[in-house]
Amino acid sequence: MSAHPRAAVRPAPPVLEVRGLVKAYPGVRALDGVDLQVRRNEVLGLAGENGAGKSTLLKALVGLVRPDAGEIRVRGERVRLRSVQDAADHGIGMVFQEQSLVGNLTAAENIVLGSEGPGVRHGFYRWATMRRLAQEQLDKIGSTIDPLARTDSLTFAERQMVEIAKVLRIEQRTHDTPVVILDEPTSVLEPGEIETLFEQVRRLREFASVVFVSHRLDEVLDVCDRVYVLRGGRAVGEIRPAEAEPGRLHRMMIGSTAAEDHYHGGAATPVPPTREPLLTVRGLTGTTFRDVDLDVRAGEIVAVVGVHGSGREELCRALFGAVATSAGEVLLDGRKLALTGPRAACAAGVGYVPAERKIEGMVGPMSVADNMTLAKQGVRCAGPVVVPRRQAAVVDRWISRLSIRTPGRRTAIGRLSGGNQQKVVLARWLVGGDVRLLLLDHPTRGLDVGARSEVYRLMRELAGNGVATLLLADSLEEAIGMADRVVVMSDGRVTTEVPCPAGGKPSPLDLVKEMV
Amino acid sequence: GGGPEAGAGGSADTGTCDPADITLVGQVRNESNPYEASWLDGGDTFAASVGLQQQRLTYDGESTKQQEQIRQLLASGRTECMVLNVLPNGDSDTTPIVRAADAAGAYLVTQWNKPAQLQPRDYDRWISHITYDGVESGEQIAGSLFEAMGGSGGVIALQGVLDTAAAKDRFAGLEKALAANPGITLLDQQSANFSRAEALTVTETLLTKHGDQVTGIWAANDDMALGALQALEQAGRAGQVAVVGIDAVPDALTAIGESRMTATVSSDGPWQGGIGLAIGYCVATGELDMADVAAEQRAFYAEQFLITKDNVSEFQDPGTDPADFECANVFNRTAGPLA
Amino acid sequence: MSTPAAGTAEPSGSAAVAAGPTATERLTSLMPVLALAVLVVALAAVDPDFLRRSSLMAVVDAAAPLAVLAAGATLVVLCGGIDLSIAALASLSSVLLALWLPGLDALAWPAVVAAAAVAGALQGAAHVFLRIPSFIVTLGGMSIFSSIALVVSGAATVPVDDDTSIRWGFTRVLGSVPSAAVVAVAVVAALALLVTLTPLDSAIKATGYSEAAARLAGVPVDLVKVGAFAVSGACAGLAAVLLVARTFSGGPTLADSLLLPAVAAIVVGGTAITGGHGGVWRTLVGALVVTLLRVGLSTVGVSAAYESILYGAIIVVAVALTLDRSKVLVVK
Amino acid sequence: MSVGAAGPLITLVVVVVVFAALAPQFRTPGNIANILDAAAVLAVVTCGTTFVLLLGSIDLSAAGVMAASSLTVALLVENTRNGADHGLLGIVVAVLLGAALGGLSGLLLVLLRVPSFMTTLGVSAVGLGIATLLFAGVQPGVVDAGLRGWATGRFLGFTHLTWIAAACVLVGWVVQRHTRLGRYAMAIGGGEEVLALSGVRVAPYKVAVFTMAGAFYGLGAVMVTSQLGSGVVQAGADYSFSAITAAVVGGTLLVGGRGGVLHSTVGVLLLTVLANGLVLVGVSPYVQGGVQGLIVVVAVAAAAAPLRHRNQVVK
Ligand SMILES: Nc1ncnc2c1ncn2[C@@H]1O[C@H](COP(=O)(O)OP(=O)(O)OP(=O)(O)O)[C@@H](O)[C@H]1O
Ligand SMILES: Nc1ncnc2c1ncn2[C@@H]1O[C@H](COP(=O)(O)OP(=O)(O)OP(=O)(O)O)[C@@H](O)[C@H]1O
Ligand SMILES: [Mg+2]
Ligand SMILES: [Mg+2]
Repeated sequence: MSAHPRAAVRPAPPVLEVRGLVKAYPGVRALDGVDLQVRRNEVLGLAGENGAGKSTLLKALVGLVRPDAGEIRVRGERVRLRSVQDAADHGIGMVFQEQSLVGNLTAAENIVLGSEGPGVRHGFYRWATMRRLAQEQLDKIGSTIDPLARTDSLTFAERQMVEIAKVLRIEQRTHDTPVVILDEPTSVLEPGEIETLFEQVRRLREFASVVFVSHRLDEVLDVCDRVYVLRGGRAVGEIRPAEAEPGRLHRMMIGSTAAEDHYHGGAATPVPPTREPLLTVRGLTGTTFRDVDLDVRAGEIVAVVGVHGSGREELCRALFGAVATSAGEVLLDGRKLALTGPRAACAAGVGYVPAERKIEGMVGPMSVADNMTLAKQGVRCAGPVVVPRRQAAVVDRWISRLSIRTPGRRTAIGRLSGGNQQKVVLARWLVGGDVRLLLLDHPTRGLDVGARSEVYRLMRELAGNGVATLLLADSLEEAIGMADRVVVMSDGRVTTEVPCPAGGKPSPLDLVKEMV
Repeated sequence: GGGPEAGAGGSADTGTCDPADITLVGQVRNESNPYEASWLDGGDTFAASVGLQQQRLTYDGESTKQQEQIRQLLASGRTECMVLNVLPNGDSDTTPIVRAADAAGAYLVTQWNKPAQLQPRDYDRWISHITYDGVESGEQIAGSLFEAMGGSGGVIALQGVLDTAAAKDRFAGLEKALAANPGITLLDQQSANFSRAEALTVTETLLTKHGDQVTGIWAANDDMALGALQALEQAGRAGQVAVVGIDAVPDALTAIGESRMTATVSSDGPWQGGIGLAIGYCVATGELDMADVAAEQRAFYAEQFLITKDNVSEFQDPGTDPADFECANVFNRTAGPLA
Repeated sequence: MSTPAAGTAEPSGSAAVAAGPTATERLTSLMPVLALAVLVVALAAVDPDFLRRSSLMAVVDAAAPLAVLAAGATLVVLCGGIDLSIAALASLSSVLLALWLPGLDALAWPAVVAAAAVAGALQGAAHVFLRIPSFIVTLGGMSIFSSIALVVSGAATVPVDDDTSIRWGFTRVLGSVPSAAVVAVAVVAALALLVTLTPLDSAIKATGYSEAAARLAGVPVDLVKVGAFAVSGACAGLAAVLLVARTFSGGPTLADSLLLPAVAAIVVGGTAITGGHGGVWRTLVGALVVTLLRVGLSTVGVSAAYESILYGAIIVVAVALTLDRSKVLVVK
Repeated sequence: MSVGAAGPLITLVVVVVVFAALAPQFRTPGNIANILDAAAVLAVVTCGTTFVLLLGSIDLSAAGVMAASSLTVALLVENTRNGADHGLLGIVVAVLLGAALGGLSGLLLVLLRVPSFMTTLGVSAVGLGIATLLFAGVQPGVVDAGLRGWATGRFLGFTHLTWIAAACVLVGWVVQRHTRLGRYAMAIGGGEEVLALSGVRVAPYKVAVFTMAGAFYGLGAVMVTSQLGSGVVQAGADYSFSAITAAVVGGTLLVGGRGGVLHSTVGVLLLTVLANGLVLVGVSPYVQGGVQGLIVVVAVAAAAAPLRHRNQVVK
């Protein structure tokens, strides 16, 4: 039990207080006696490694997880939160790590979903009222989305705005400042979108308290008034951004000193430009990208940057054969790569880590082991027959190699924390040891600093072994930090190429200019 | 099945069962149509008359289920004095039923369906197969239909389930009658699967297709005939078109009484339900010696009755006459050996 | 590198300690068997003769064709699809077998099984390449196969005069064990081995649980699906062989009524209709349960109306018991 | 309407044109009225099924529910079996019975968490049992003039059944488009877990949808009963599958949250026109079923074609 929170108590009772919260899952103590306080009109940050218990804690605050022990106090009085409704009635609402909107409804319907109030009279929808109610919410956050647009027709960022607007409905229920919880809201946003989000958060502070989770420590320190650090299901410390810098925060998170060089730039092995390209793309054309030319040499890491709609995601999928192309050709090591489908790509030694981990990356109910060997069945077979011992050996090796935090290899991957799931998905392509080109679509999305650093080291190592990597980075910093070359795309075309040798890395600003 | 210990003795052995030990079983497709329900009731009446109870079995018109039921029943032991009165779902189901019953040594009477080459006389315990001359009935109703149409006009035919002997024979009967009546033309023939609902839609369609040319509707059973009547009523042509069917279900009899329908043929369901059990009972108890059962009595056409407005009153209330089931009379309704 | 934080996720020892299925999961996987036992006891309570060897053997015998039919379709269900054509395909196969026996003799039944497999594969191909829901493809297949059966059989049952070459489908082995039951067990065992010994298991499961992820992991989803449909077809063919052997004839509607019982057998066995979770052994048990309900109830003297009501009630309860909800995310 | 919705409509038009060209009788106003009359019951039943499909669930209970309701209504209105003569009340009771059985499927689904596929199958069996009990060996013929009038009476050339069906479709559309029940059904199909996260308890809405579906089946049964002039256990024989086929052919997908009542109704018309046209054109009764199945598959394939993309999940 750390004494920090109590030491910092003020006369006015905090909006929200948590004492000794415990939640155990088979093989895991997700929460191990957390204490924390949320004050009026403050932005409280939560930092912690993957699996530290952040999401679990927040889910407990909105009644999705029943704590085994401990208590939750709202404005001084002790409450038992059984459902999201309960939480909302107490003025607590959450924007979830994975988006929670119904695609085939209108934005308006989603915003008022579950609390339609006057929007529904005698079971009948009054679309005009609906529209007004929704508009009020959208105005609060200064958004210009059409309330009657079908939600699945909105962009990702727009949908997130809708989610925030939706959460703010809880204000109607309570007469005191509401608590708005944002679990990793930025992990899926483009740099530009993140800025607008931060404006939102600051705006929210005027009339609400905000709990904010992110793995980007600089962000946390940027927007938050206070930051709690979670480790192993406990609050191990409280930081005021004023007196902190990322390094210290990181140390508290992992309980040791941070790696000096986050991107392991030192480990980078310069690739002679003379070397023959392993991947050659010529005039490749799809629905959202047009005649793209691209070279990636063996051992080279090439980052593709661009805003939403730049077409880089689809280009990445096209190279894996997951979406159809209308023109152009792709050579792998001089031989033509048939873009007939993922199978062909896999066979040719191409690996792909999709951005949508939950839907496309992993098979939730299947075990960590089976997920890891899904693409390279060879590693667990003798001839056509599966040999469980082989699988166990390979999988366990990679579990400890990437220090994947799981009760065991037979645990369903769905039970792991976001970060650990991603490590398994990545390991899928490495177990075979035969991958030559890696297509990484936001490979570090939702990973904590440590895990990310580990992934970076891996990328370096693979590059060292001659694997070519095409990286759709999570942030410009990541792109610049990791890549030997950055390719800039905007509306479907490659506009420029910026070399980033270990020595002379360009500044993010230079790239942003190119992108827009 | 019960195994080979059963069915001792040469061809056609008579039983020596104590009446009290006999189990009577009647099996039909389902209890949800009046004809087969009345069949089972007939069985009950007979059973009661000899102080026994009939086990009522239905198989929802599922061949597989019928066979499974029979095998299950025969596996239960007490087969030596078991009497089965069975309505096989289709010709094909008769063979396995007969073999199973014979192997288990249960007394069996089948009705309506059996493959031509399969003969009771080749089996010990398969006493009789009773059926009705579909060609005859099909022809009979066609006859009174054409008569009602005044010897000329257009007819549409509603066939039964296409892969049943009944449907085929009855239609053959119609064709025979057509050959004899050049004045009548067969406008169209469609299957309505013996079902009232299907008959309704099919008739509606055919009525639009052929319009006023249609002056008569020949249906392979009463349910379809009644469906056709509905269609006519809904097309506002009730009374202008003569309709005939087969089975003599209550609604049809009422319709005939009100002269909305022309004719039907009765096979007398209650009698069928009783007679099969009666024959089996008499043989099982030894009251009827198989030696006295003539070859043509082991597979025969039973009498059937053409019902028109004139004689409909006699058939209004279905019931059974105990006299029919006396061991001496069980073969009284024989109308001739199976062709 | 994130070092393990004190006292959380890292279990004592290393990750190599595999967290196997929990006690409750083991229990739910046993449920089908329990349900079966309870049912037998209940029926025996009503009619003690039901426990006679011959009675039980009769049940096993009756369940065999259903089990074979359902076993193949189970693979399709595991892949997240459904095959509504199995019964109609079995009927068609029975007709073909009856027609081919005189000519091909001992080769007739392999020929029929092969033909049925092809028919299944074709449906699979239509489903996969035309992107039509399996429900619709096989619904269409159902009516198409029925029509073909009606046409080639001239809408009549086709008698089998010399059934020597398929008698193995309806005799007794080792005294009183129905050969059909042996065939059923053999088929199920073969499928089970094929799936569990090869990487197929994870390929099928992945396809059933999350097709998108499976594809992007390079799993040959399309191939797996077409294969599943082919097996389903082959099983329908084999089931037809068993049916012809015991009916001594083939008929264009012979097996039609087995569709819903087959699906019921799959689900009662505990295989998730949504795909991914389940197995062929479970279907074997499911087939026994369903057969007990179909035949047992009436033969112990339950009247038609109540038989139907009981069937409905018990089948739902049985599924309620056997379904492993931890594996099924949302129940639709 | 989206492409997925337009496809079936186009197919329908094409089929109509083809038949009109092949068979002159097809074009007659009389036949048009026929087709609509023949489509009436299926349209009503499909309305119910559509809402269940929107949930992402499936409903096979029509057969049993309709059987029970058919006998109920036949025994409650003036009939040939008993003295009862409750007229409209009888009809209401029959519909309510349908609703009750439908609700039962829903309750079993949400309480026992048994897939709707099985609960509805079970409830169907129960319904058939009830019907058989009520039937008790003697067919109850409908005497009640009012009910018989449903099938025989005409208004503006169309049978009353046709108008009832039209009304049902309209009601269905309004419910789907403008009521909480309808929109939540859409939402449950679109993302059930999301509603839970929004604090909506989905269970009551699921039960309500199944109940509404049951009510539609009950009404359908009443319509069949008036058509056949008596209570029939086979009243709903193969409506379950026909209704699902119609809905899917129309573009109401089995995955849920897509399509709607209007889409399904297009499917109903397509199936009915096929059945009617094939007879008029004189296709052999043996192959009619096959041709129908083939055209259905083709229609769905055609509808799916424009939306097709790699990596797409089709179950
Ligand atoms: N439903 C569950 N069943 C079993 N274990 C769970 C479940 N949910 C979470 N856990 C475990 O609890 C621990 C905390 O998970 P949680 O998602 O709260 O971590 P997190 O801090 O959100 O990580 P991340 O930053 O990756 O999102 C993890 O070890 C995870 O494996
Ligand atoms: N009267 C209305 N006013 C405003 N919006 C509406 C109204 N009715 C429905 N909507 C919204 O418009 C969107 C489209 O309606 P719906 O979901 O029925 O699909 P649709 O319009 O039928 O398109 P499709 O062809 O895909 O069925 C829905 O998300 C619904 O929420
Ligand atoms: Mg989290
Ligand atoms: Mg719509």
